[in-house]
Amino acid sequence: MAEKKTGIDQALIRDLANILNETDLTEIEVEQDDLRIRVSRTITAPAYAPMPTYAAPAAPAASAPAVAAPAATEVGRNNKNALTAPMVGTAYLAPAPGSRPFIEVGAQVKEGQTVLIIEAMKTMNQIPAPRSGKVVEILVEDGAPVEYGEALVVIE
Amino acid sequence: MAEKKTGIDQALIRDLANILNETDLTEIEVEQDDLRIRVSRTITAPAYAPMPTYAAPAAPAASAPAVAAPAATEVGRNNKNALTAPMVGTAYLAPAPGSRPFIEVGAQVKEGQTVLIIEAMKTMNQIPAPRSGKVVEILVEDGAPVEYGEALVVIE
Amino acid sequence: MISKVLIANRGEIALRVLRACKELGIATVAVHSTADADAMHVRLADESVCIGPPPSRESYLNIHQIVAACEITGADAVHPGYGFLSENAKFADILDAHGITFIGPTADHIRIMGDKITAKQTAMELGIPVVPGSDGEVKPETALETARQIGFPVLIKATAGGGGRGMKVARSEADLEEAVSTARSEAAAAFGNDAVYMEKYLGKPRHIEIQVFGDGAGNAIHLGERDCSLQRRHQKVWEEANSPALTVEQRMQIGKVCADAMKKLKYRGAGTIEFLYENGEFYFIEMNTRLQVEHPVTEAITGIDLVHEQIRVASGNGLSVTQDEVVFQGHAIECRINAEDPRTFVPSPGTITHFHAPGGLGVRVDSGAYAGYRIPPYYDSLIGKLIVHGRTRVECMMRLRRVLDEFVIDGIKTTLPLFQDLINNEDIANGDYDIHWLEHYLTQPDGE
Amino acid sequence: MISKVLIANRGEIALRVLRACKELGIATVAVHSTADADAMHVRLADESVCIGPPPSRESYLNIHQIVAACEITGADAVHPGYGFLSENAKFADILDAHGITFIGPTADHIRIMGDKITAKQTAMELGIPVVPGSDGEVKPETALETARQIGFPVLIKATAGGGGRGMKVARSEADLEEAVSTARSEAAAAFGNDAVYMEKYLGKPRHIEIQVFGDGAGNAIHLGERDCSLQRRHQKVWEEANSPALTVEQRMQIGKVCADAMKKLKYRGAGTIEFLYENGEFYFIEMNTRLQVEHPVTEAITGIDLVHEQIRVASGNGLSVTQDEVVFQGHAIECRINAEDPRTFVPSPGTITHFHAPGGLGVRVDSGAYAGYRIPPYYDSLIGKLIVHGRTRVECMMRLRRVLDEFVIDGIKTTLPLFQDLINNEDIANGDYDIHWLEHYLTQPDGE
Repeated sequence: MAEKKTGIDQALIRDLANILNETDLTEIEVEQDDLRIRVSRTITAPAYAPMPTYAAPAAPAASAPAVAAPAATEVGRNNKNALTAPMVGTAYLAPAPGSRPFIEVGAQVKEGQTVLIIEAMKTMNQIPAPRSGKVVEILVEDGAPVEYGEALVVIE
Repeated sequence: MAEKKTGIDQALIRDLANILNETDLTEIEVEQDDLRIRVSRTITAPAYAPMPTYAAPAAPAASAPAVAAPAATEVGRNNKNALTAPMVGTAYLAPAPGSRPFIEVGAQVKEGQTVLIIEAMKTMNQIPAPRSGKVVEILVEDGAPVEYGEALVVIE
Repeated sequence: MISKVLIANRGEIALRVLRACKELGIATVAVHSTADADAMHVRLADESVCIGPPPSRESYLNIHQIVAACEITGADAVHPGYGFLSENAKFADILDAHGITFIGPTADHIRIMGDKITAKQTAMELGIPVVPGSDGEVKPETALETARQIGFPVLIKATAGGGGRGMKVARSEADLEEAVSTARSEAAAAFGNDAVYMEKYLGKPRHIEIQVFGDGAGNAIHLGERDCSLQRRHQKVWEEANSPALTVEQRMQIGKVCADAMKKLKYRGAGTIEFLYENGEFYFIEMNTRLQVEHPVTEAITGIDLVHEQIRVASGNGLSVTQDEVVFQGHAIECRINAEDPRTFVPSPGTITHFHAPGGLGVRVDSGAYAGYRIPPYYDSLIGKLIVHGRTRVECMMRLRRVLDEFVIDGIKTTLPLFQDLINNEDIANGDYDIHWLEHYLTQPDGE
Repeated sequence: MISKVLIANRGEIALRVLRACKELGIATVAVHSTADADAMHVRLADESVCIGPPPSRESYLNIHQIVAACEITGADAVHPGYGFLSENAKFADILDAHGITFIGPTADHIRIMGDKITAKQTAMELGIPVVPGSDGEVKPETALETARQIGFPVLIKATAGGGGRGMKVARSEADLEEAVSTARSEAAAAFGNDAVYMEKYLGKPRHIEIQVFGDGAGNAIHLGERDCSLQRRHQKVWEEANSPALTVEQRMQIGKVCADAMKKLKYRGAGTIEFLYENGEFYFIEMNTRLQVEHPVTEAITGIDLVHEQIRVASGNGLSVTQDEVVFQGHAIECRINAEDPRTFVPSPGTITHFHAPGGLGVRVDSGAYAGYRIPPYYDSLIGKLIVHGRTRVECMMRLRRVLDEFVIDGIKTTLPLFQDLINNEDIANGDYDIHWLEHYLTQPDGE
C-alpha cells in the first residue's frame, strides 16, 4: 500500500502521526526545502474540559446557578491577579453601612491592608491585600454572597 | 481538495486516506514542488463503526456470538465479490450427503449454476452463482448454519 | 420446558424479553435485520441471527426466515413481543406445526380477537360490557333504525378498519346518511371492503384497559387497569395505574368481569381488554392478545414480572399467583420516549450522542438506546420507556418531575420535553383528562 | 416547615438527598469542594456553593464554611448524608444555635451513641441485647476474672477505637495477658487513650442490623433488618434484606425490641442498630445515628423512601406509617460499586469513558457517575450502588446476575467483576456466609 509514488514519504507521515498521538498534540507541521507536511487530529471528546460530555438537563431553568454574581466570576476567575475568597460568606466593601469603602478602583493598596470584609457565622473577617499594588477591578458588590475561591478584587 | 488538474495521483490520495484512517488522524497536508494535497476527515463522535462507544459487559463470556463461523464472516464481508446468503438456513455444499460437492476452490462456474443449497423449513433452496468466474474461496462449511447476508463463496 | 427462546422482535421490547429470559436461566436468540446489527439486545443475546434487510416485511415480518432461524439455532420457543408477528395467527400455526412453542395465546384466540365483529360478539357472550351498536354490519337502508335504537350521537366504523380510517360520527339524524356513505367509501378505499357497523359515540371517554392472564386451562386472573387516555392520533403517550378515575370497587368489579370471561374462554397467557369508560360505564373496544407496550405500569404496582409469567404459562406451569395474592401497591406512570419532535411528532432518527438514564428509588428505564447508538429510520420511533413508581399518585408525579430533569438524551429530538410540560399541567395533576385531552392540548399555543 | 435544604455531603448520597428534596418540592443547595465542581448533584441543585479546597477537613468537614453557606443561601435545614459531619454532635449543636434544622437526631443522642461504652450501657438500659462483656473499662489486674465470667474466647477492644485498631482476641487464659497489653499499647498509639474493654468473642457471626425510625416524641418503628455480613476490612460490600438467616418470628422479635428501645429513648429520625448474630442470638455492636449507605435495600422491600421520611420527621410531621402498615415485600440486594481493583481493592481513580446503567424491572442505580466524569482522588472510592429487587431471593439473585452483565463502566477499574464472581458462588447462592466469609474467599486463588 505504501509505495512511494510521487516521492511523498508516507513513512514520514506515519511517524509524524505516531508522534502526534504519543505526545497528545493536535497538529504538527514540518517544512523543509520545498516539502511541507502538516498532520492534525481532533481530540474526540471527554476528559479534560470540565464535564463536556454531560449535557445539562433539557429544562435547566432552575439548575445550579452559582450564588455569586456570574459575570464577575467569569472575568475574575481568569485573572491570575485576582484575590479570591478564602471562605464562604457575605462580602462587605465598607467597615460599616454608609461609611467609606475600604478601597476604590484606581486606588493604591499596601500588602496586608484590609480590602474588604467577609461576614460568616456572625463574625467579620478582614480580608487583607495579598500584595501592594493598584486596584484594577472590584468583582463583588457590597453585601453579595461569595463562595470559596471566588474572585473578589484584582490588584496589579 | 479536488483541483481538476491532469495527472493527479488518485492512488496517492487513497494511500493518504488510508494512513488517515489507520493512524486516527483527522487531517494530513502534503506539499512538494507544486503539488499540494490535503486530506481530512471529521470524526463525528461514534456512529459509523459498529457500536464503538458501547463496551460489551465486563464478562462477555456468553455474549452474542454470531451463529456463523466468525473467521469466514470477517473475511467474506469485506470481499465485494462474495456471494451472500439470501436467506437463513443450513448450507450444504453437495446435493446429498457423501456425493461430490457442487463446487471446489479453483473451479470455473457459470452464471446461474448451483453452487450450494440452503435448507430452511424442510425446503432445499438452490443458490445459483451470480456471475461466471473462478471459485476463489468457499467461506462456509457443509452443514453450517448461515444467516441473512452472510458471505458464502467468493467468485472472481 | 422451554430452554431457548428466539425473540422475534427488536428495540426495547426485544431487550425486555431478553432480560426476562436471562433471569429465568433460559438461553436467548436475537434475530435482527441488517439495520439492527448493533442493537443492544443483539449484543446481550447468547446467539444472534441476521434474518434480512431493513424493511420489516423482509425481516421481522418474514415468518419463513424466523422459523429457519429457530431451526438453525435450536430455539424451542418464540416470544413475539408486541407488533410485528405478535397477533399473527398464521405465525402461531406454523410454529405449532414445527413443534416450536409460541409464547402467546392459541391461534384461534388470536383470530377471534383480531376481527372486530367476532371479537365484540365473543366479548358479549363472555359477559364483557360492549358499546351498544349494530348487530354486525349495518346497511344504509337500516342505518336510521339502528341509530335510533342506540341513541345519537353514533359512530360509523369500517369492520375491517383500524387507525381511524373509515370512521365517521353522526351527531343527529340529519348527519346520518352522509356519515354512512362516507365511511363506506373510505372503508372500501382503505381496506377493499366497504362493510361498516355502528355504535354509540362517546363524547369524553377515558381509555381504560384491564390486564388479564390465563393459564389456558380455565384459570385466569386480572391485574387491574391501566389508564391510557393520553393519546395523540390513537397512539398512547402516557399510561398510568391505577386510573385516577376508578374507585377500588369499580376496579375489582370490572376486573372480575374480565377474569371470569377469560376463564370461560380458557384464554392462555397475557391479554389486555380495552375499554372506553364514561360516566361509570365500561364499553369494550377490543382485546389485544399479546403483551402491551405499557405493561411495566402493571408490573410496578403488582410486583409481578409479566414476561416471566408469560414464559411460565407457555411452559405449562400455570400462573404463579392467585387472584387473592395480587396486591396493588402505590401508583405508576409510564412515559413513552419517542425519537420525535415533542410538539409536531415528526420523527427524529439519528445518532444519540449522549445518553444518561435517571436513577434512584422508584425509577425504571426500558431502553435499548446508548451513547453512540444510531436510530435506524426504518422502524417506529419508540426508543425507550420511563416508568416511575410512588406510594401515591402525588409522590409518583413529583418523582416523575425530578426524573425527567435527570434524563439526558442528546443528538436527537425526543418527547421528553412534552412530559416536562405535562407534569406541570393542572389537568394532568388532577387526573382530569379524557382521550381527546392531549390532542386538544397540542393544538394550543406553546405558552398555554 | 423546611423550604430549602443544604446538602452537606458529596457523591452518590448527595445526589440521593437531592432527589428526595426535589420530590418533596424543597429547594436544594449543593456545597462542594473545588474538586467536585462538576459533580452531578451540583449540576442538578437549585444553588451551589464552593466551600473549600479538595481536602475534606477544609471543605466537607469544615463546619464554619457549611454554616456560612447556609447563611448566604438562606437554607433552613441541613442534610448531612452519611460520613463527614453526619455523626458530629458539635455540628448539630451549632446548627441548632443558628436556628437551622439538622436532619438527624438530637446532639445528645449522637453523643451517647458515638461513645462505645455509653452506647452499650444505653443499649442495655433500653433492653437491647448486648455482647456479654466487662462493665466498662477493664484493667490488666481484673482482666482474668472478667474473662472467666464472660467465657473464652474474648475480645479486647479500645474504648475510643474503631476500624479494627486496638483490637485483640484471647482464645484462652494463656493468651490473655499479652492480648490486653498489646491492645492497650495499640489503643494508646492510635487514639491517645489506652482504655480497653472486654467482650465475648464470636467465631462466625453474621452482621445483621435493624433499621429504626423515631419521631422524637416517643413513637418509633422498625423497618426490618439488613444482612451486611459480606465485608472486607470492615467495609460492607454486599447488603441484603431480608437476611437469609432469620425467620419471620426472629425478625419481628428483634425489630420490636429495637423499636421499643427507640420509643423509650425518644429517638428522632433514622437510625441503625447493628448486631452480631450467632446461633439465634443478637449482640449489640453499635448504633449509627444517621442514614446508612445500604438504606436502599430497606426501601426496596418496604416501598418507604427513607430520606423523605427523614425530612418529614425533621419537619415535625411525624412518621408517615405505623408499624402495622409496614409490609415487607420480596428480597433486595445492594452491591457497592467502588472505583477499585475487584481483587486487591486498590483505588482506581480516573475518568469514566463510558457509563451505561442497567435497566428493566426491579433495578435501581444510585450513582453520580456519568460518561466523562473524572473521579477525584481525594475521597472514598464508592461511585455507585446497584440495588436489585425480586419477589424471592432466587428471583433477586437471577436478576442481579443479568443486571451485572448489562452494567458498563469503562475507563477505570470497578468492583463489578467481584459481584459477577459472587453471584455464581454456591455459598452466596445458599445465603451461607458470615462476616469472615469474604476475606477468606478473597485470599483464595482466582480459580476457586
